[in-house]
Amino acid sequence: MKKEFWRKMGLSEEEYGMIKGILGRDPNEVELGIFGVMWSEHCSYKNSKAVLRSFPTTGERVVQGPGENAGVLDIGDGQGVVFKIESHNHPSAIEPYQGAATGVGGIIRDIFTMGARPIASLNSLRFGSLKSKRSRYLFNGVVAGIAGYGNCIGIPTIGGEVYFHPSYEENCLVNAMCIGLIDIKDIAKGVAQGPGNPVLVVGAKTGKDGIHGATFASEELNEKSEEKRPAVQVGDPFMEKLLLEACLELIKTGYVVGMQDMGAAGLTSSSSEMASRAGTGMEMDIAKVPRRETGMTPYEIMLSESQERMLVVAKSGAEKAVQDIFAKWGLEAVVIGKVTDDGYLTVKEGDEVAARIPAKALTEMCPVYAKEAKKPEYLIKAQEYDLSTLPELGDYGQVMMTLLGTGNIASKEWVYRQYDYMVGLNTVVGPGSDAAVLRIKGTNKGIAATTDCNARYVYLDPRQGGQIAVAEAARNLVCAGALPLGVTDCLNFGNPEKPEIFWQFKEAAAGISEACRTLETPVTGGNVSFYNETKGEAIYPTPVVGMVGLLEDISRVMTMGFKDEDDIIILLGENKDELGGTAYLSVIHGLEAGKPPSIDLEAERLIQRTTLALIKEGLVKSAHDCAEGGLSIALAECCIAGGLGADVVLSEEMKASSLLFGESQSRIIVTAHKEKMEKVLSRLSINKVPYKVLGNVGGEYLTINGSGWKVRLAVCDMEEKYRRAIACYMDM
Amino acid sequence: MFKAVVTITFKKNILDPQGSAVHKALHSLGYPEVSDVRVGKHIEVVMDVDSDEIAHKRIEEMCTKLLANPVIEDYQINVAVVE
Amino acid sequence: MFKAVVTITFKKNILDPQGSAVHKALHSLGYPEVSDVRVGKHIEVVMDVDSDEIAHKRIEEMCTKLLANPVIEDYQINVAVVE
Amino acid sequence: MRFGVVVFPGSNCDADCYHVIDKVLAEPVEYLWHGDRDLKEVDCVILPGGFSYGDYLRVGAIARFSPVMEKVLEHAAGGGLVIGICNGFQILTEVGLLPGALVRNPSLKFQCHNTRLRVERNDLPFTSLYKKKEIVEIPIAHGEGSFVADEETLELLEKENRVVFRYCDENGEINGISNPNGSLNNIAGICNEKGNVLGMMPHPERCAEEILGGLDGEILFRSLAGWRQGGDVA
Ligand SMILES: Nc1ncnc2c1ncn2[C@@H]1O[C@H](COP(=O)(O)OP(=O)(O)O)[C@@H](O)[C@H]1O
Ligand SMILES: [Mg+2]
Repeated sequence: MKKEFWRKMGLSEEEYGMIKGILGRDPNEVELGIFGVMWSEHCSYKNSKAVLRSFPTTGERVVQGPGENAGVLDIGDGQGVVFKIESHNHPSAIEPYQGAATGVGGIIRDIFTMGARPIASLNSLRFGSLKSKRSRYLFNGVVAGIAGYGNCIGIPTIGGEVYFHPSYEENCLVNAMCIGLIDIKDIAKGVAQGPGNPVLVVGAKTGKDGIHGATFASEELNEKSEEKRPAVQVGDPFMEKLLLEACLELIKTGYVVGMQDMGAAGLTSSSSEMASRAGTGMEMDIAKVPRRETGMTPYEIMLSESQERMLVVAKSGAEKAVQDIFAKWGLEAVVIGKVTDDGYLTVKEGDEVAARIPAKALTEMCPVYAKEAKKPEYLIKAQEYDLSTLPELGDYGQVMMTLLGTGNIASKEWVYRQYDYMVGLNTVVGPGSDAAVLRIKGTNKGIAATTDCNARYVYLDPRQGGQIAVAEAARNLVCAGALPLGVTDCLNFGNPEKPEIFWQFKEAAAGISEACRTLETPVTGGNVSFYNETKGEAIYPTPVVGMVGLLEDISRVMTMGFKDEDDIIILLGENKDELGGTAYLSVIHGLEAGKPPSIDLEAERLIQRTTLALIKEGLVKSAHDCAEGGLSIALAECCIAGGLGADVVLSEEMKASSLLFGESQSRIIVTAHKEKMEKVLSRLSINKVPYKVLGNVGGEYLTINGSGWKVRLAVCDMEEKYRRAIACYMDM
Repeated sequence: MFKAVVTITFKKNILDPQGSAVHKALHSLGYPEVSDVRVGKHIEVVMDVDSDEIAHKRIEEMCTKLLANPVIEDYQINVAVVE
Repeated sequence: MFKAVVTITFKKNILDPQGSAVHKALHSLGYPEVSDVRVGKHIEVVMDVDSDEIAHKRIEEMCTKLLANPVIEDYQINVAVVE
Repeated sequence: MRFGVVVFPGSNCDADCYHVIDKVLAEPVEYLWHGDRDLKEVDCVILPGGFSYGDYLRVGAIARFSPVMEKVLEHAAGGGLVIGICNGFQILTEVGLLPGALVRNPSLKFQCHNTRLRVERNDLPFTSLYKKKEIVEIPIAHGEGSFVADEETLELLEKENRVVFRYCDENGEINGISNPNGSLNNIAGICNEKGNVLGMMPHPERCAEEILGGLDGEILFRSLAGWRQGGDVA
């Protein structure tokens, strides 16, 4: 075999040697192509597996941890919440609309493959500066693509996040998350059990699109990337809607043994993973695969990433019943082979054997690497930056207005008004709040969900940044009145072959691990996206945390807006003199330096549990966490959301900028009726939660009084700035 | 004045869900003779330039910059004089 | 085999927001010479029929029945022989 | 009053309409499959929102040829009640039960948010429990909801008092600012001559429960449910 060929497949010399060893002969081109994708980072996690093993993955509620198409958590009454996040960064950087659309389509399939009805989507997005034309083009296309796919299929997009930073200029991030609901007894898995059982390809026809998408995702973007045309596909949400309804109807019949969507590496990964999980083999005649174009080779059929397809293993004898259901939805379901007991993936074209490989060789036997890790130089310099010399700007009101008008803090209304966030009649709290909340029909329960990651913190201290991402996600859920249950993560990093990048990755994962342990939110699945670089420059390390939580009683749902005049505003947690890594530093002083805010995970946990108890007892009327922009911005957001002003006193002896714009962690703003204040404060004292009574709600202005300074802004002015900022950029 | 007509279609290997949907609909409406349908965009751009040559050059540029995404689309240009 | 190309455009009195958006975008990209943009649909229908005449008749029918909405759209047909 | 909710393969508000009638109103309701020529003897047919057949060519274009629509046409001709919501409205114009057409929003974007509507007439089975000129809040969620029609048609609609809902501001004023999608005359919903067929872009089923943020849409369904069976349409 020519060296160029296996190099092109992304395999190393040692790996090629291993493959020869496994097969006991030279692989042919089809086999090599199959190994190439299955042993790519995207499919095999060969560079990240060792690190991911540190995540806590068990817990009382974990029904399905990592390893299946999606994780499942028990939410009582025999029901489970199914959820997962996935990246579609590289395709979106090349064709924003279709790249994002097919990303949404892929993650939705992961959910209904489990037998769950998808009930909501979220997304986490990163682009370069809003001042850049290219970033705006990508941003516009990505949001339209998410909307185009999600709205058509009828799954509400209920939340997410968007950040802008020059490090994403060429390599935007598009992470899509989907949540489904299932009766736990109905969970379907991606297993090919029962030798003799038929294997069917269902859904869309196979075309030449997307060949080598997985390998593409495992390389850096460069000028040649635009030439990798086949790696971008066009999504067909209508087809997926049909597939969704047909699959869910099929699962109800009990004829399904196993099912898996054809995502990255298409037929290759679905067949080998299903066989490998079950310890069986599979024999397929790819001449039978329905195709869109003529003249496709076995290689192309095995590696095609055409969308909206599934592989189904059915009970023997049920072929006709399966086909009838798909026919009702206007879809094809074709038997292409059967499960075998020899442990081999045997690919035939007619009578000709095109490839024959032990299924486990493609999955479990993929080599695992422990990459070299090295603390990057930039970090030491950045962390040592002396912030005490910063000039103190006088006009804090002006600073607040500037912050409210920056893309990262401003309202994301421009984005989520393009999403149908209401379809399904479950959205109790839509986008625009700390976390979105869905009711579960037929019960008193609700589910809350959020995605979070402040990549600037991770850049300045990956471990602490990883911890904060988890803590903030959990805090957002708590502010909605939900108990955080579990995590799905999407780890977006640069090229792991660089020791500095790998160090970031390891540290961030360790931080996530630690926070998940303390906050009791196990990781049930996720996704790693490496090679997010262009021209040698890596993105900011961006480990996105997707989290779901449970409300036992949906009537206790909480939102951040101030509710009534004269309510008392109480801050839980402590203001510290921490300006490192803040939005204030970045926006006002053009600095991304210092140590990010400190976090004490135990204190975080205490504050969260206490807030939740206050909400459950009906003692507070609003709750909002302090995040980007600090206390002042959090207060402004409460005012804007509630359409009410506030009068607040900050009496601490601290630099005004730190007090107003510092991003100290573990702080939550709550409001309570005057008559409930005593009770709230006594609860806080008993729980030993530090707090401050800040003032009261009312009027049309937000007034913040410090020692020797004062800010006074009209709520309507702040709202105008906050709501219009992104639209202004996009109308440019 | 020149009018450029740009026709944008998906590349051959790329899925054309619109085309397939129309194809299917035409079949069920009683047109079995239809063997393929592709749907694309038709863009008319009127330009105030001096020569056919400039018109061609400029519209070609607009296509690569804005009108089409060469990753998934092909385009075809026709320029004509208009009053 | 015949290939019919159907071009569908909005009637004159109907607003063409896509056209205006493209127009605006072209201006901001540095093409002030563009004085008008209209965006429509381009549909290619390949038919297995015996004559040009039949092809015309059938595609005309498809247009009135499905491809165009006479309330808002005009259409234009071109039929050519293909191998 | 028996309701039927049509299910096209790409409908996605079918279950929502069903839910409101079944669970909120506790009235009898059936699903009507697009491929069947059977209305199951319902009194009121609902064409729900969604993307009937993917809506790839034009919204609602392909749906109008489905077998169930033959029966819906007969039902409407016989004076039976039909309401098309969002995609349902688009289908009703394509099939010719209602005049005009719905084209792309001038923003070129899908828009999902609350809108205020002025109820222009309350003498219809769909609106009998609203007050005349009542201002209600009902969300829209569409990419192609801009109502257009030629001048004569528009004049006729106005003359015959067939505009049922108009986008308005908090004072009930009809103006450009309160028009979310450039619809002519701020039209959000219209009916046919006899008043038994209604098409509207906003989604009343999305505000029929307090927990989802309002009850303004529930009134429409309650109006229908309370309408005298076989009673004359005004
Ligand atoms: N891409 C997006 N899609 C949907 N909703 C979004 C998106 N980005 C932000 N939002 C919504 O905007 C609100 C604010 O987001 P964010 O600034 O991340 O808030 P927080 O600091 O509370 O996490 C959230 O309710 C979020 O769901
Ligand atoms: Mg957030």
